[in-house]
Amino acid sequence: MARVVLIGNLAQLTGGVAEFTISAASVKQLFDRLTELHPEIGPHLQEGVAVAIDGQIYQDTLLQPIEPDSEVFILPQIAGG
Amino acid sequence: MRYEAPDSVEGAVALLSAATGEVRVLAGGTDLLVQMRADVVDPELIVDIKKIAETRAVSEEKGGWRIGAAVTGAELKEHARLKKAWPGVVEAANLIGSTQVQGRATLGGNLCNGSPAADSVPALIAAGAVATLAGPQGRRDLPVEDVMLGPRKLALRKGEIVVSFLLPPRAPRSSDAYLRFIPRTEMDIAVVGAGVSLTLDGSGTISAARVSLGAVAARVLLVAEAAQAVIGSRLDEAAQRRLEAAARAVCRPIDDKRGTIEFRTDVAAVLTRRAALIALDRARTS
Amino acid sequence: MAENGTNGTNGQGYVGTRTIRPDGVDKVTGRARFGADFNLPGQLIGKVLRSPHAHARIVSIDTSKAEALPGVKAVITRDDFADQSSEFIPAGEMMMNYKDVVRNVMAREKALYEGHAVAAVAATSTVIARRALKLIDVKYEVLPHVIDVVEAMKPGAPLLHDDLFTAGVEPKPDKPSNIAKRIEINLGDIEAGFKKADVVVEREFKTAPVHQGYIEPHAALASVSEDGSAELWCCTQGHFIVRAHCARLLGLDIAKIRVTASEIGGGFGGKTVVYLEPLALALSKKAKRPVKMVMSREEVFKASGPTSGATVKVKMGATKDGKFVAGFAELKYQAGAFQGSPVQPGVFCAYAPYDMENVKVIGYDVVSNRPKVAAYRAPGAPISEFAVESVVDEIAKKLGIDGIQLRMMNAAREGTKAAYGPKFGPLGLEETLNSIKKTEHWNTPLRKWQGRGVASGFWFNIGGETCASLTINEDGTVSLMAGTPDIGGLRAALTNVAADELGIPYDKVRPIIGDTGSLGFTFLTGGSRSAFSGSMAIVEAAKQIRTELCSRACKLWEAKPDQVEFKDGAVRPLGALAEKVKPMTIADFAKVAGKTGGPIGGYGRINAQGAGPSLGTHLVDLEVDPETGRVTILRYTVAQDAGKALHPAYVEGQFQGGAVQGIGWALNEEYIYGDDGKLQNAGFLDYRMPVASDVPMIDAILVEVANPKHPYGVRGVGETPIVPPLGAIANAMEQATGIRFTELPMSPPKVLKALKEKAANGKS
Amino acid sequence: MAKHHIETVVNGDAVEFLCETEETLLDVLRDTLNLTGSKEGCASGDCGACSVTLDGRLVCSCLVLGCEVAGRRIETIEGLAKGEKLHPLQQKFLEHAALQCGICTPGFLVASKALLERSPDPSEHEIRFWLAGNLCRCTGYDKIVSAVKDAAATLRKG
Repeated sequence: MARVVLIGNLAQLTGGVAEFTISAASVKQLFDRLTELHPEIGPHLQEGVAVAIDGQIYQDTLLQPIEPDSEVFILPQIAGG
Repeated sequence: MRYEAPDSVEGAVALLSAATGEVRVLAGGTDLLVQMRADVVDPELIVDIKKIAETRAVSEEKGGWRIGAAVTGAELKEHARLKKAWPGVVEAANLIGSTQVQGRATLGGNLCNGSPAADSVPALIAAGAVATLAGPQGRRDLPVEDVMLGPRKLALRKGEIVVSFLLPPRAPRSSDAYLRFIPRTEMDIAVVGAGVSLTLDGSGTISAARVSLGAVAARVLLVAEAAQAVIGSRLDEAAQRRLEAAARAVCRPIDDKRGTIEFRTDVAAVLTRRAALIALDRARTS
Repeated sequence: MAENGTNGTNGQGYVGTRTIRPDGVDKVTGRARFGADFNLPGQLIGKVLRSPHAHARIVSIDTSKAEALPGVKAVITRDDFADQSSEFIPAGEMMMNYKDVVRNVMAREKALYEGHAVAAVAATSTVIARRALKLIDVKYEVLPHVIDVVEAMKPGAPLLHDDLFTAGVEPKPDKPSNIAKRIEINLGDIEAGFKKADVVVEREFKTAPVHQGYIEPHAALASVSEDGSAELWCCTQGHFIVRAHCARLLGLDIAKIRVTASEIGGGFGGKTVVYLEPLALALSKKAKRPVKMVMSREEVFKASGPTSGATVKVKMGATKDGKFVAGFAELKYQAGAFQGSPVQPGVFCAYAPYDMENVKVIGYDVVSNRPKVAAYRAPGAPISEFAVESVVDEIAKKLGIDGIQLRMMNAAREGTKAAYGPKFGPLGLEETLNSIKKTEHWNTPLRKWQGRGVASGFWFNIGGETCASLTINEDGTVSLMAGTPDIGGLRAALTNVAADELGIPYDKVRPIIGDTGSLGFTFLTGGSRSAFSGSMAIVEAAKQIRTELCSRACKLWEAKPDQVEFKDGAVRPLGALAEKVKPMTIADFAKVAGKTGGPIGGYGRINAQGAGPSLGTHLVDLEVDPETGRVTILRYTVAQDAGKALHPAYVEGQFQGGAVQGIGWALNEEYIYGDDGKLQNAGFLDYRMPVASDVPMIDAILVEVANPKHPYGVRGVGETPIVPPLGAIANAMEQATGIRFTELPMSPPKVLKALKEKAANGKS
Repeated sequence: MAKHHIETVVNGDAVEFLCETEETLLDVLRDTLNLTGSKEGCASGDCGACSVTLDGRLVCSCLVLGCEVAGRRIETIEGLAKGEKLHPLQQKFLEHAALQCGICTPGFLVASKALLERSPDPSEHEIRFWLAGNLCRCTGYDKIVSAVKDAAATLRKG
């Protein structure tokens, strides 16, 4: 079960819940599970978020594997000038 | 839009007096072309005066210097003897814009653009320069301080142009200086400009002085009180304080994107003092 | 064999050397074609009519007189663009909403800022186009406007959008406001943190909006044919992004639009969005002729860019031995006329340089009657980090610890957990602090009215979707194609990599930037990603080529894979095979490519991950004229972590250029508005960017703490350099004058006023 | 009124063109003569990207009317390299990486050439003030100053 933390405003789409333990083998699975739990967050995950898996940031990578004991943070997209 | 480039003063005057619509004299063009591109002015006729030999000449006259209205700053800078006699005037002319602008900008244009922030004007006024105008009624001389009446307002009559400037003969132990304040080191319009011309007697005491301030009022000012404040002194501390006070007293600036009233007034005093000290130092060694 | 041999092991070692940029000669001879340098036969000139009002309802637009003018071939208004549903997509540093994009390129219900496009014409000459604009009759109902961010947040402030409800607050507001969004991040327990603090410093800061200031105005040349296929040439940081936006706004298939990026004359984030491009396409579609549009400098200032002005509150606590125990900040950023300021990255970056247990940062995204902000170099970060670095300096002075030492004690390092989520990998902040401390600059004495300031800065950097191809030509030379516009030496950096990866001479590789038809989707040049991601794509492409060459050698030599290896630009036989056959160079393969299965090439198509943050520390000496408030920058040193510099000269160039942009931001650059809501300094005369005589040489120290996620260890470098200057200069000002300046720019009138107030208080 | 018919010399070549009174020399160079090496950054003389020399005098071509240049001698960036050979300034700008985006580069090169013709061994101070009318937003000027110094040294060696 990976520990999942929502950063910034995303928690407002899950009724204030910011921390989850979810079993997911990939970012896609994680998004699917979260959307099942809290449909409201679905579109936002689709629009594009960054995911930090064990400290490493990934963007737009649905297939990125997640380890059972991973710590995952979901945060808004990061870009730049 | 018509463009004419007459080769005589008479030709220019004839064109200007005959014109019915909006007309502009073109010297360096560094203001006119910008205003045209920005749709501020849309002249029907442009009279380029650079083909007129008289407006392009620098010559010694009665011990003084006559400078054509269309001589560029870059050309003045390269005139060693003029620079020695009137370093303040030349350095002021050379503060107008960039090197590129120097290659075009002229004393006549800088004056006739009618901006109280024009860099060369305070230096010319401090120098006691006289502008020679030509118009339908012939020629007349006007002290530079009387040419500009206010922002974009000139004493020129219809059909009249500035042909040249006469800088008076230089007494021994005389010199001048011009300083301006800008936020950057180059390229800005003066927030304040100060021109000072001094003459010392044999003992090193200031026997004559002229002080002029730019960008602190609707027109460039000749500040007689400031001159009085230093005549008879060696510009000691007390004289410097009097000079600063006189400079402050005449300031009637505006608050705008380039500076506040308070700032312009403070800096006018500082620059007047600094310019006077430079002029003094030059006069001693001249 | 050698599929995974990389990092120049088989190369000539161009990576890390100062090669001459391949596009250089064209740029020093005037040959290089920038946005405004393209022309087409039969081309029309397009011009934009812009709102003279800061805020006005558009009652009606009558274009009949303009259309009747001989020479006018097309006039467009809001009616020529279909409305867009509300949908967010990533662009520049923020998500953007097509509902807003279509309104920003052409005003619909209201003109929301002076300079907002209201109509556009295409005519046979510039003169006619200008005349036509004057014939367009727009009836406005002028509305009250609001410019300042704090004013815009007040209840009762003029509303820009009556459908804008603050997101991120509970319960959801029932009334619209100018506050588009509230965001908040928390780490640890902020209150508990402050309880542990021996010293607490709290300050409020204000920064002015500043423009990216690229010297090349926006330009676009569009040609739409009768069958709806479109060609577009424009100066942009991302032609694939331009294609996506234009396809959406004009309702065209993406495949129908081919966008070619011209050479780009600076962008700094400001050329990540569309302004003229959709208008030129729409005009061309209507006129059935090519349409060229170029902005004037005034239009650039009034209708493009800038970045946010902001108000920032910072409260930090530290123990007496210098450990930061709590950091709070509240950021209010101007978004301009539509939501989407860089407040999010501002929030994330505020405390990112430091290892802190308790952090709380709140951000507000606020609309006002100004041009919509665009990304600007490390969007949002310079503002929040300026505030934090100023407070860090104040804490250092209170504790009597020097600024470098204090930052060292608190520096984020490998394993530090950032307030915005991730744990950092290897970071170079300590190395930059150390290298600054070792400089002669740090140890030279100062005189009266001189000050020395130090500040550090953080930027994330990104990767993202990237394509690049390498093609072996018939003579063995190599064509390199990248999809990110080259804004400062990218082609040189990528060519260094390609030459090393293939083991061939640098000058045998010819790099070009491909158009949108020649490569797969490639995200824009921004986020300091182009060299980072592009080099990863090149490594991938080269790997494919090496693999292919080895397999063809095996076929030709009837050998097994383990009997060959790729080394120094050739496939070499190993062991016994070496007795029988000679190595084959890339040129040898080129000769027989056709006979052995066809042309040889590699195509890197990646979504680059693993971007490593780049941290930097700046050191500045300055002198203040106590009588005029004028500030002179005397000396400047930059130290920044590049991970690995693919081309050191262009990395230094990023450091130096960013530092000088920061100097302008700190001292003189600002958008100045009148009470009428109109911009008063829309030109280079009064928008005062640093000129050559304003700045000293900028010493650049390259720190290289390898990014383990990149084959060469590269970190993006382009954005971080603009983060530290604001704080460093404010800190130097404090040392020179004893005054803590909290408002940017620190222009002479402000400085002199502060000096006089201090003197007055001193007396009393 | 009818357009002006102008005969002039550009980079050593005699050229003729027609122009309206309000067209600037920059408009003529770029749009009529297709010499697009001179760039328009501001059209107000504040950025220097359109720098050319007029009878050897450095000017902003955006501040000169096309109809003013009859019988004058104009030098633009396109005339800087002689045949195959780059001018030492061009060579040094490349070697020092004195350009990033390159939009300001033609103006800097033309302005620098005018400087070195008057002052073969300029100080850093002199270079910076001479070039103050040329804006560069990418480089922070550092590498440009170094390149100009280096080119001056090369030219002095002859």
